[in-house]
Amino acid sequence: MDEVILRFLWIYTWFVLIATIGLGLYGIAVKPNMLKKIISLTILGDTANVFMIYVGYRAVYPIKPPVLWTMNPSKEVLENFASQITDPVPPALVITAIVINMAITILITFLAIQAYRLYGTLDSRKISKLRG
Amino acid sequence: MFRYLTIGLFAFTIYILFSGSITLYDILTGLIVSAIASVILAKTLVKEDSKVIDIRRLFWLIAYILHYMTIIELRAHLDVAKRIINPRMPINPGIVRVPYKTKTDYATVLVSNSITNTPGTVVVDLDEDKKILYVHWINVKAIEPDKTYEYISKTFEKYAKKIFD
Amino acid sequence: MEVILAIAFYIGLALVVIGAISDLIGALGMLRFPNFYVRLHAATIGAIGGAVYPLIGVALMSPSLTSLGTYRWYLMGASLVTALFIAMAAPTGSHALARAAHRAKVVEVYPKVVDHLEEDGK
Amino acid sequence: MIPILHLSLISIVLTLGMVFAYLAISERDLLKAIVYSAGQAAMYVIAFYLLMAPDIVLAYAAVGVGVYSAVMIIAVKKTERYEKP
Amino acid sequence: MSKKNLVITSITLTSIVLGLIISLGVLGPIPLTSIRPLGLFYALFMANRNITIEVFPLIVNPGNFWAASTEAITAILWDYRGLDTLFETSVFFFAIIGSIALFRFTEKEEHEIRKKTHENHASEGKYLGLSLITKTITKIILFTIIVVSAAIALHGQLTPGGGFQGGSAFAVAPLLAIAALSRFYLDDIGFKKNTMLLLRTMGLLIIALLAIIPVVAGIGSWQAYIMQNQPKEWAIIQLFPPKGLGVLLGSLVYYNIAELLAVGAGFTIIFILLSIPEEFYKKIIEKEGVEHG
Amino acid sequence: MVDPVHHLIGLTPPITVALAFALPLLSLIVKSRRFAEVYGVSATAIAAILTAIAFYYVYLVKSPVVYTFGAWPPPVGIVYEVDKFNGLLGLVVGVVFLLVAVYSIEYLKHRSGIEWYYTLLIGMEAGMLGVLYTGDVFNLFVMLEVTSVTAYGLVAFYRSRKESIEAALKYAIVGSVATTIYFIALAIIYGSYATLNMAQIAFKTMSKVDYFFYLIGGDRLWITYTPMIAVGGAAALALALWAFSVKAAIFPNHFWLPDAHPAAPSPISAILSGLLVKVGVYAIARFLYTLFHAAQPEVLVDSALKYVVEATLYALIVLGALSALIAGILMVAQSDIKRLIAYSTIMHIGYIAMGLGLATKLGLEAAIYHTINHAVAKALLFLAAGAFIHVVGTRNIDELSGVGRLMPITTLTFIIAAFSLVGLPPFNGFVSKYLLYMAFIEKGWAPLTAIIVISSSFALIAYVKIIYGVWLKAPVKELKGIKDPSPIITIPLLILAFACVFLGIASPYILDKVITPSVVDLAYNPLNYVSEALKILTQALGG
Amino acid sequence: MTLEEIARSVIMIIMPIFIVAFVLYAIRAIRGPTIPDIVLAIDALSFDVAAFMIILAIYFSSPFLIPGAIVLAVWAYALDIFVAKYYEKKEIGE
Repeated sequence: MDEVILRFLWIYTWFVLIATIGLGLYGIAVKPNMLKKIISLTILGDTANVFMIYVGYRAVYPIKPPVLWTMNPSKEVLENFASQITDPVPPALVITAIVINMAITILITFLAIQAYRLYGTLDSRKISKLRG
Repeated sequence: MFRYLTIGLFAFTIYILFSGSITLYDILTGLIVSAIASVILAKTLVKEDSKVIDIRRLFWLIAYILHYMTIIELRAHLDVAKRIINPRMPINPGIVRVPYKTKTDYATVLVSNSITNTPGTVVVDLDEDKKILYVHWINVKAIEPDKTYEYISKTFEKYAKKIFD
Repeated sequence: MEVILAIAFYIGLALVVIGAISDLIGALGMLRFPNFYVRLHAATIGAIGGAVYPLIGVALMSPSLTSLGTYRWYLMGASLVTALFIAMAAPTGSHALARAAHRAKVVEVYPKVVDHLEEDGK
Repeated sequence: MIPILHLSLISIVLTLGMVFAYLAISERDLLKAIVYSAGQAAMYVIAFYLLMAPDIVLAYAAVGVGVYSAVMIIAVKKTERYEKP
Repeated sequence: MSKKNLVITSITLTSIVLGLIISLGVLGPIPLTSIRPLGLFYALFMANRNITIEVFPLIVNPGNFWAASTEAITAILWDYRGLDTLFETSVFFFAIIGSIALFRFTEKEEHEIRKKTHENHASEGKYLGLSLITKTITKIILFTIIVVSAAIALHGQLTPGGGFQGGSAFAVAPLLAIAALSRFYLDDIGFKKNTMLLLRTMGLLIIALLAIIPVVAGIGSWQAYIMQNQPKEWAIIQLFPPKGLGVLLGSLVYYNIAELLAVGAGFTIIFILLSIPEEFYKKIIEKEGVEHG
Repeated sequence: MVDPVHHLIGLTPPITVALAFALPLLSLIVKSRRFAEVYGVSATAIAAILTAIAFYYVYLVKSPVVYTFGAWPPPVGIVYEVDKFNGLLGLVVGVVFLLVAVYSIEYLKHRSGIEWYYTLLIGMEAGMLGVLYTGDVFNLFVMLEVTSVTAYGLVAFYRSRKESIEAALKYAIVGSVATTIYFIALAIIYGSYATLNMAQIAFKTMSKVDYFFYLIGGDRLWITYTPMIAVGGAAALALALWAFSVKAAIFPNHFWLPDAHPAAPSPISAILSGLLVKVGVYAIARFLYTLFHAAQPEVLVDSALKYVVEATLYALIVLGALSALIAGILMVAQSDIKRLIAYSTIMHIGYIAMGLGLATKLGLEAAIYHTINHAVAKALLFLAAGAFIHVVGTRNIDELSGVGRLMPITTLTFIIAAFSLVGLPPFNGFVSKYLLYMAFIEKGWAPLTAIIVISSSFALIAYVKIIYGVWLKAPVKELKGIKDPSPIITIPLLILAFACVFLGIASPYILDKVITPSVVDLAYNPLNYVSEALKILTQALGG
Repeated sequence: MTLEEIARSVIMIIMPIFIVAFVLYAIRAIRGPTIPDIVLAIDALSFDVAAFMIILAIYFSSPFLIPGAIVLAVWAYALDIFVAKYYEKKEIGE
C-alpha cells in the first residue's frame, strides 16, 4: 500500500511540474502583453529549476541537506552522512540557473520599458504593426 | 562618536547571534562588518549621542518586552480569537482618532507598532502635525479621543516615554 | 542548570503549540472576515501569535537539543533574529498596506461604525 | 510513512504553485498577476525547502519573491497596468 | 482564434507526452533511494583529508580531492565547478552593462536631474517616502539586513549560503531604501551609480584574479591550474591556507566576499537605474531621436 | 609537468572575460573615447593570438587537449576539451572578432556609450570561445547564456530606434525560452546519465559499463547500463536539439533572425550572422556526432536510441531543405539590404543542416567547410553593406543606386562576398557547395541537389539586383562627397576578401590538411575523445 | 524519552495544523478579491512559513535549513512596501 501511494505521489508531482511548464509556454506563446510574457518566462524558468531539484531528491528517511556538521569527520560520521543526504549537484546547477534567469529577466524588463517609451504600448501585436 | 560605537555593538551582536558561534574568524569578520555597517548607517539612525549611553532605558525596554509579550498580547489574542471562532460574536469595526504625546520618532514608532501588533487594533495612518494616530479598531468601544487613548495606547505610551524620550 | 534548561524547553514547546493554534485561528479569520481592514487583525494573529511566539519558543528549546552539537546556538540565534525581525516588519507591513489601500481607495471600509480618517479628509 | 508525508506535502505545495501560476497567466490586471506570481514563488520556496535545498531557498526567496516582483511592479508603474484583450 | 487553439492543443499534447516519457521512462516510476555517485563524491570528499569509505574503494589519496569546506554546494559552486560560477556572475555583469547601455546618460544630464529634484524632495534628513513608521522601521531593517547578509556570505563554506545568496539578501537594502525612503537616501549614504559600478567591477576583477593567480604563481613549474584551491599531488601550488582562525578557509571565503560585493553592488545599480523618473528619459530619447534619426 | 600551452588554452575564455570586466572600471578612470577603442582592439587581439596558439597546437602537436580547471579530473570538475574541430572554429571566431573590433572604431564614431559596446563585444567573444572549447554540457549552457545576454544587449544598442528594441525584445524572449528548454534537457541528462561531462556521456552511449564511475567507485546502478538511460538520452537529445535549432535559426525556429540581425549595428550583424548562429550549429554537431555517435550508429549500445538519432538526422535534412527554400524565396522580395542578407543566413544554415543530416564523411566535410566559408563571407558581406550604410546613410537598396563607382573597394569586396555566397568559382562558397552536391549524389539522393541549385539561383537574383543597382543605375540621391571610407574600415574588408579568395583557391590543400582531420576528430574518433579524459582521471586517482 | 524525541513527536502532531493553515491562507490569496487582500495573505503566509521552516529544522534535526527563513520574511515585507508604494506615489523613486 505504502509503495503504491509513494509511486502515485511521485508520478503525480512530475505531472504537476510538466503541466506548469506547459502553462509557462502557453503564456509566452499566446499572451500578447510583453510583461505578461516576462511573467510567464519567470514561471517557466522557476518550474524548470524545481524540476532539476526534484531529479536530485531521494525518498529515504532521515533526509538532510548536503552540509556536514563537523570539520573533522570520522569514518562513521561520513557513512552516516552518505546515507542521509540529497544530491548536491542539482542545487549547485540551479543556483547558477537562478542567477542567469534573473539576469536575463531583468534585461528583458529593461527592454520592455524602453519599448514602451518608444511605442507607447506593450502589446506585441501593436508593436509589430507600428514598427514600420 | 558614541552613536558609532553603540550601533557597531548592536551590529556585532546581531552578527554573532546569526552566526551562532564564537571562533576567531567570527569575531574578526564580525568586527569588520559591524564597523562598515555603523560607518555607513549610524549617522542616519541616531541623532542625539547622549541618549544612547543611558543604561536605564535598556532596562525599561526589557521590562516592556516582558510585560507586552506575556500579558497584553495574550489578552488581545484571546479576544480576537473568540471573534473568529464564534460566528455570533459581533464585530463592529471603525477607524478612530487616538492622540499621542511622544516626542521622538522612535517613541512614536514604538507606540504605533505596539498598537498594530496587538490584535484588534491596526494603525492605518498618522498625522505628524496634529499628533493623531488613526486606528482601525475591530470593536469600537468609544470614539472620543480621551477614551480611545485610555483604551488603546496608554500603557504603551508610558513605556515609550521612558525608553526613548 | 539542567532543570532551568528543561523548564525553558517545556515553555518553548508550549509556545510552539500556541503558535500552531494561533496560526490556524489566524488563517480561519483571514477566510471568514468580510473585509480587508478586518482581515488585518487576523493577519496580526498569524504573524505575532503564529510566527513570533513559536520562534521564541524554538529559541528557548534549542539549548536542550544536544544532538545538534554546537549548531544549536546557530538555531537559537537565527530564530531570535528572525523573531525580532518579524516583530518589527509585520506591523509595519500591515500599516503600510492599510494606509496605501485607504489613500488609493482600492478597498471600501465596510462594515464600519465610524471612519474618522475619511472625515479628516485624508 | 514518513517519505509519504513528505512527498504529499511537496505535491500539495506544487499543486498550489500551479494554481497560482495559472492565475498569474490568466489574470488581465498585471499588478494582480505579479502578486500571484509572487505567491507562486512563495510556494516554490516551501517546495525547495522540503526538497532539502537550503541554499536554493536563500537565493530563490530573494529572487523569486522579491526581485522579480519589485522589478515588475516598477515596470508596471512606468508603463501600463491593464492587459488589453 | 484557431491559431490560439492550435497552440493550446500542441502544448497540451507535448506536455502529456513529455510527462509520460519522463515520469515513466526516464526517471523511473518509483522515487530513487540511492544517490548518484558524482554527488556522493562531492559530498564526501569536500571535508575530509584522510579517510576513504567503502563506496569509493579505489581512491588512493583522498586528500587530493579536498575542497576545505563543509558545505557541498558552495564547494561545488566555487571549487569543483568554479568556472560555471565565474561565467554565471559574468552573465549578470553583462545584463547590467546591457541595462546601463540601454538607459545611458551623460554626466551633465545626470547632474541636471540631481540638482533639479534633490532640492525639492530631500532636505536635512527628511525624505518624502512613505509614512513615518515605515521610514523609521525601514532604516532599522536596512541595518539589520546588511549585517545578516554579510553573515550569510561569510559563512558560505560552513553553513548554507555564499556570495550570491548573501548578495541577493543584501539587495533588499537599496530596494527598501528606494521604496520606503527615497532614492536620495541612497545618495546620502553614498550608494551612487558610479560608486556601485566601481565596486561591481572590483568584485569581479578580484574573482578573476583569484582564478588566474595560481597559474601565475606556478609559472616555471606549471604545476598549478586555473581556479585551484587546495594543493593536489599533481598540482602542488598552495596559495590559500585550508584552515585558520578556527574554521575552514580555503579560497572559497575570498570568492564569497568578492561575490557579495559584486552581487550587492549589481542589484543596487539596477534599482538605481529603475528609480530614475520617466520624464528624464523621455527627454533624452527625444533629443537622441532627433540627432540620429 | 603540463605543457604550458595547455594553460594558455584554458586561460583563453577566462582572460577574455576578465578583460571585459576591467573595461568599465578603467573607463570610469580614463574618460576617453580613444582609450575604450584601443582597449577593445587589443583585448580582441589577445584573444585572437590565444586562439591561434590553440589551433596550431591541436593540429600540429596533440589532439584533443584536455585542460582541467582547478586540477579536478573530468567527471569531477569542468574540463575544456579542444580537438581539431573546435580548435578550427575557435580560430575563425578570434580572427573575425579582431577585424570587427577594428571596423567598429570608425563605424560607431558618432555614437555615445562606446565603452559599454566594447565591454559587451569582448564578453561575447569570451562566451563564444567558451561554448566552443568546453567539454561539459552544463558549462555549455552557461556560456551559451553569456553569448546570448551580450547579443541581446548589442542588438538593442541603437536604443532610440524602434525596430532594434522590438527585435531585441523578441530575440531575448525566444532565446531565453530555448535555453530554458535546454536546461530541462540537462535535468534529464543528469537524471539518467548521472554526469555532465561530455566524454563520459559519449562513453555511456556506447558501452554497457561506465568505466569513469567504476574508477571513482560508486553504486552499481550507475555503473551498468539500463534501458531507462536510453529513453532519457533520447528525450534529452530531442529537447537539446530543439533548443539549439532556435539558436541556429533552422526552420521553423528561424522567425526571430530576420528582425534581430538587421536591427543591430552592422559589425554586430556580421558577428551574429557569421558566428553566433554557428555556435548553435556547433552544439548540434557536438551533441549528435560526439555524444550520440550519429556517424556510426552501430556503436550505440541501445537500439531505441539508434532510431531516435536516425530520425533526428532525417528531420535535420528536411528542415534544412525547407529553410533553404523558404529563405531563398523571401530573399528576392526584400528591399532592405541588411534584411536581405539576414535571410541569406537562414538559407546557408539550411545547407549546413542538410550536410549535418547526411552523416557521411563527405557531408560532414561539406557542412564544416561551409560553416567556415559562410562565417568569412557573411561577415564580409555585412561589413561591406555596413560601409555603404555608413557612408550613404540609408539601408534601402533603391537609394543606394550608383554609389558603387564612387566606392570601388567596398563594392569590390561586396561583389566577392556575394559571389562566394552564391557559389561561383573560384571563391570559397563554390567549393563547399560542390562538396555538398557530391555528398548527396554519393548517398544516392540526387533529387535533393535541386534544392541547392534552386535556392542558390534565388540568391543570385537577389544579389545581382543589388550589384546592378549599386554599380550601374543612375543615382536617386545627391552623391556629393561620397568616397571609400577610411582605411580602418577598408582594411578589414580587404583582409576578409582575401580570405574568401584564398579559401577558394587553396581548397584542396585546406580540405586535406584541416577539414578532414577535424571531421575525423568530431565524428569518427569517439574513443580518442573519451580516452584522453579517462587518462587524466586515472592519473589523478593515482592508479 | 529524551527531550528531543518529545519535541519531535509534538511537532509531528502539530505539523498538520500548520499545513491546514497554509492551505487556508493560500485559498484567501487565490480568492482575493482585491490586491491588498492577496498581498496580505501572501505576507502572512510567508511569515508563517518562516516560522514553520525553523520548527521543521528541529523535526529534521538539521539546523542548516533555517537561514532561509529571515530572507523569506524580509522579502515578503519588501513586497508589502512595494505594493504600498505603487498605490501611494506617482514615481517609485520619490
